[in-house]
Amino acid sequence: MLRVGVLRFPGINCEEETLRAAERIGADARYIWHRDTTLGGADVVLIPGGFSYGDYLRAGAIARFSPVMAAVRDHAASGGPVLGICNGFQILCEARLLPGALMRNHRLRYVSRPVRCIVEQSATPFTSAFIHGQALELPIAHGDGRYVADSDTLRMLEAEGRVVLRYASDADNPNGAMSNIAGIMNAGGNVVGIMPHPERAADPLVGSTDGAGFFTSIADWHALHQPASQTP
Amino acid sequence: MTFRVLVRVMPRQGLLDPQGQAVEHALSTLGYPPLESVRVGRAIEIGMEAADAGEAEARARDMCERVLANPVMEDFHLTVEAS
Amino acid sequence: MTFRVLVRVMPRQGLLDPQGQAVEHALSTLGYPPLESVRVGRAIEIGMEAADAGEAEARARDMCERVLANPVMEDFHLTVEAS
Amino acid sequence: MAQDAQPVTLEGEPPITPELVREHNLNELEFDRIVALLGRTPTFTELGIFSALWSEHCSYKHSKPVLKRFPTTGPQVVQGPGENAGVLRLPDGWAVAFKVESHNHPSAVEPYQGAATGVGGILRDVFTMGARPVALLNSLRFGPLELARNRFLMSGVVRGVGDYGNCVGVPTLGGEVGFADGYSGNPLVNAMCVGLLREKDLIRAKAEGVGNVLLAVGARTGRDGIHGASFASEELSEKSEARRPQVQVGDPFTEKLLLEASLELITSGLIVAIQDMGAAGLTSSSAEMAARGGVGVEIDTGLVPTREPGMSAYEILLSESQERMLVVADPANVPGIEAICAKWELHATPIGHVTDDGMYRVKHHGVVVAAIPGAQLVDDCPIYEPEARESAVAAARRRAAPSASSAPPLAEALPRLLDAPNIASKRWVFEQYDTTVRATTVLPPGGDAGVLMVPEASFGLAVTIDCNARLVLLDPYEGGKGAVAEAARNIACTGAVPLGITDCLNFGNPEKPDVFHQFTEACRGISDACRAFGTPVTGGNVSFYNESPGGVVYPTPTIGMVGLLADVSQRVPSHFQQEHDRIFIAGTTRGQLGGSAYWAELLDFVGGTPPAIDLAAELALQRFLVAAAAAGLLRSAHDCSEGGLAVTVAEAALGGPWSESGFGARVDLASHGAGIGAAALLFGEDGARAVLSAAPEHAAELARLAESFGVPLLEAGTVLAPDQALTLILPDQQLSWSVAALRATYFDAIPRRME
Ligand SMILES: Nc1ncnc2c1ncn2[C@@H]1O[C@H](COP(=O)(O)OP(=O)(O)O)[C@@H](O)[C@H]1O
Ligand SMILES: [Mg+2]
Repeated sequence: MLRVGVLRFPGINCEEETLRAAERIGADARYIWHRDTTLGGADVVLIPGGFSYGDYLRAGAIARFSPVMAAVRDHAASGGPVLGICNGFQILCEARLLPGALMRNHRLRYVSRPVRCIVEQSATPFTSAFIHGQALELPIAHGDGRYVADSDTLRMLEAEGRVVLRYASDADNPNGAMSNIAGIMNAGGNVVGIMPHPERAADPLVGSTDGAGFFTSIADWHALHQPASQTP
Repeated sequence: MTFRVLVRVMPRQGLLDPQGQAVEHALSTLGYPPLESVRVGRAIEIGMEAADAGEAEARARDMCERVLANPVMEDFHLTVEAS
Repeated sequence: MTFRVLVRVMPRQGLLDPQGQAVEHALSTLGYPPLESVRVGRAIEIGMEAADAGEAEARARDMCERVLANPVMEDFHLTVEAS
Repeated sequence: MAQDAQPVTLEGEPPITPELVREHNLNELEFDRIVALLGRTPTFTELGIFSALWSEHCSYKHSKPVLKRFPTTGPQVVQGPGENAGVLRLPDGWAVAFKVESHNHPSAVEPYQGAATGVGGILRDVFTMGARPVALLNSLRFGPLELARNRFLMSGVVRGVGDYGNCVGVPTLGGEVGFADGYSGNPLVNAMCVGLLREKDLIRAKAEGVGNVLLAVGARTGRDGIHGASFASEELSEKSEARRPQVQVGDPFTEKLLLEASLELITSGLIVAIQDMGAAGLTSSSAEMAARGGVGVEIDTGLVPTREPGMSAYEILLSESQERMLVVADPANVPGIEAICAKWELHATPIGHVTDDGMYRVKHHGVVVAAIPGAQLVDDCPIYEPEARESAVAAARRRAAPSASSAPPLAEALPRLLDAPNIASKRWVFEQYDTTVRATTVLPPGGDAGVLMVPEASFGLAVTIDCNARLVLLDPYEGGKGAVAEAARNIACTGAVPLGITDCLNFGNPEKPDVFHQFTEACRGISDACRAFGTPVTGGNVSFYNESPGGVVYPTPTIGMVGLLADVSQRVPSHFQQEHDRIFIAGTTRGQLGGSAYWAELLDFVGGTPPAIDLAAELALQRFLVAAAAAGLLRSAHDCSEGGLAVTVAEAALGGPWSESGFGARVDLASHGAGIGAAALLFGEDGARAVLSAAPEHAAELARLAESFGVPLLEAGTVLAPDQALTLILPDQQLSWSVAALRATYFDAIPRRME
């Protein structure tokens, strides 16, 4: 069975709905406590949104030193899928598992609203359910979502197709992110960080199911990569 | 002449400083020896034209009192450098 | 000995600094003469015990590099005072 | 024995003089009563304790007799007034805890922290009942945005409300923002929290069990906001600027940890009671918990973890440092409690115990500094029922009428109303609040009530907070009724049944007869409406003295209401959804412009007799809306309030805050409200009305249903394509507007002024 681990840091606040979204695809989803030193056998790691350590100092700056992050690093290094959503994305950048950084929104205000974005990379464990260029409407809710990186990094991300999600236009860019970047991946394509919240758009009752694909992709990935020992 | 004014705006003594607390806590978990105190505020760097350092300082002080610092909660400190 | 380390963490030159812009704008609306530049960052005051100023500075520098500043977006400056 | 030691005023503490007593906001009568009940002069620490508990904020000394007349019972009531929050029963063993609180004075001094800590306090009130907070709402009032100070206050308050709730992770599902001169210098910040719990997990803040320990949990105690409670109980003046208490700083991160730790402590069964250290801090929390349990307590302030060295008993008792809880538990459970707290990076520190002698006893490092009979401390504050008399000015205002000559052309009136900050979209505000965290938001802000779902259940909750203060100013009784009626209409428009209310009564100085008249009459109106609707009052908050040299606030009794949507998938949004749908007007239009936004915003005239609220018609409309939603007949329903029919139809047509466009609409009002002048027909604010849309095939059934509830229903028009105009047909003319242009006006009105 697909095992999904949802990290819990003090101050994270999207863990329940992230867990629920993972359960909806039939995964055995469990929390992983920040003080744990192993991932408890999780095949896929989700780092949910919220305000780990109050976002004090910088969003994600303190969480990246948690004991569990060593295990996440190992998991990522061996190709294991990791998705950071919002604060999770910020933590992955601070932990240098993804390049660049997320700064204060350009209008200096927290922004909570649906935004239109485009899937630009479907060859990841989290976006394979989408087609390249597919438009999605996803909720965002953050104060520090302005993606920045130096020009070499930006060039590399574009050249290697590592921009996973992009705001649909300048007008849709809610935070002043460079190149309208809403989400990126690492060189291996197994570590992905996105600012929008797909777990909040995975149920028709709450308005949209555009985010569900981020989770069904995990199930597809798992079906392809099931370790031999677990095959029935 | 051009001056660079460095302003430090810090939470008033006695007021809770949750950021400072969080940073202190984080540093101690990272194994740094215990610190006496950590406080976090804002740093503002202002480049300005002024006749002399005294004028630069006086103008910056006025800005701090009116705009840059919140007198209810914050104290400020100024230093002026010729640049 | 007890030292006070003042850390200034500023947004990297070249990066958009909306806070600096907002302050500059607020000051100009209030009628202050135009400024060359305004940048806003974080000020951190650390009180620590150390054998000498050199040790205090070295420790603070290490904290900045590891935790207090993010080199992707920030530069930092340190000053050490005996207190 | 130390128990019998006389409490002492410590070295360095001031002697008790008449000046000192006055500075503690205690009058002669009150001080005499203190001396009588102690049989001696109080110590300095005791004076501080009395000053806090006998402040208006804690003692309700000017409001108690009036509040007693509220209806507070009903089959759905699990917990009425008197606890940290009220609790109502929901299906399947669930219950909802909810409460509203004001943080007006702190927000006037420091808008960001004042608003933030207001949200923090109301969250704690709800999670100390064992409920997980699932929704926040806020009701805000400021002076006109033309003044820079008011813009500063509004942007600070909104950021403060947002940052705190966003960080803790509770979605904001609704609120209101109003503007009027009287709020300049007296902004109102009312925060409401709604929490969900299993009814069996409900815990009350009642100290019990002689020998049980009291533990302080959470943040350390600093010198914040000492005397905040008595500060909140006087008019703002130059003097209070000077003796401004230190601002309380909120730490939402610690709050989040405290929330998780508290819920875990409650479900663990390790604790007897838990209470927030809110206004007047440790003093009021410990004294109230003891009084509820009919026991005594003994605390040693020397044991309380402090942020700074050298704090006195007086300071520790009265500190309003945030994010602290007081817990009562069996001593045997202390290790278990400490373990749960440590998991959440918090400390739990024993600071005292429950005693059998009914005394409220405080020691400081072993020295007795206060010993007061506990029940008297909480209950014996003198109660005042001051004179209530309407002022001649108020009576005259109601009889006045504007000069018609200044009225703008009708076609201009609608866009100008949509541009008025009181009516315009509050998107600029709620865009700064996380409205979707928890992924349970079914109807976000921007419509009538907010609706949320419960993942483990099929029902939903509708939540709203409302008050049209202008109507209360003009006629406190009808205005009080109107606030409840509007809240209930908002709830019913989503398809939910109104269940109960919490109220936040923001008024001026109650010692002034006209203010007290407003207060008693508004409460009478609230009571009558709540009785008629079967929505009991489960709790609330009184905020008096909202006055400054600049003026006094409009009487603003804010009503927070929750409603139950039996099947959340049947929820009804407030905007038109589909071209070709039919548009209906439910209710009767009499065209009463008294107190209307039309007069206030366009003729600059606040006056006239507001429409009387017909409670039977309101109830019939609510029931009809609920039945129509349950039968799946409605595509949209929007309550008719400020700005009347024209604004309501326009808002329904303009679409939600995030949609790319609205819909055109053509509505024929020629046959509606025969004999009424055009302005009165378009902008009159009669109650008990709503604008609905339904698929054409449901029109007949909807009409039959309306008739069965005795609700007049007019099929008045059609939803048109997004690029079509909004057209209103009157008996003698036809008015048309571009929907895109109206959308721009409506959504840009506030950003345009704020930026
Ligand atoms: N301060 C606020 N916070 C959150 N939502 C708000 C706020 N002010 C207004 N809103 C939302 O804007 C919408 C319109 O509010 P309002 O003008 O009061 O409408 P109504 O008169 O129908 O109650 C509602 O959905 C309301 O919840
Ligand atoms: Mg309203």
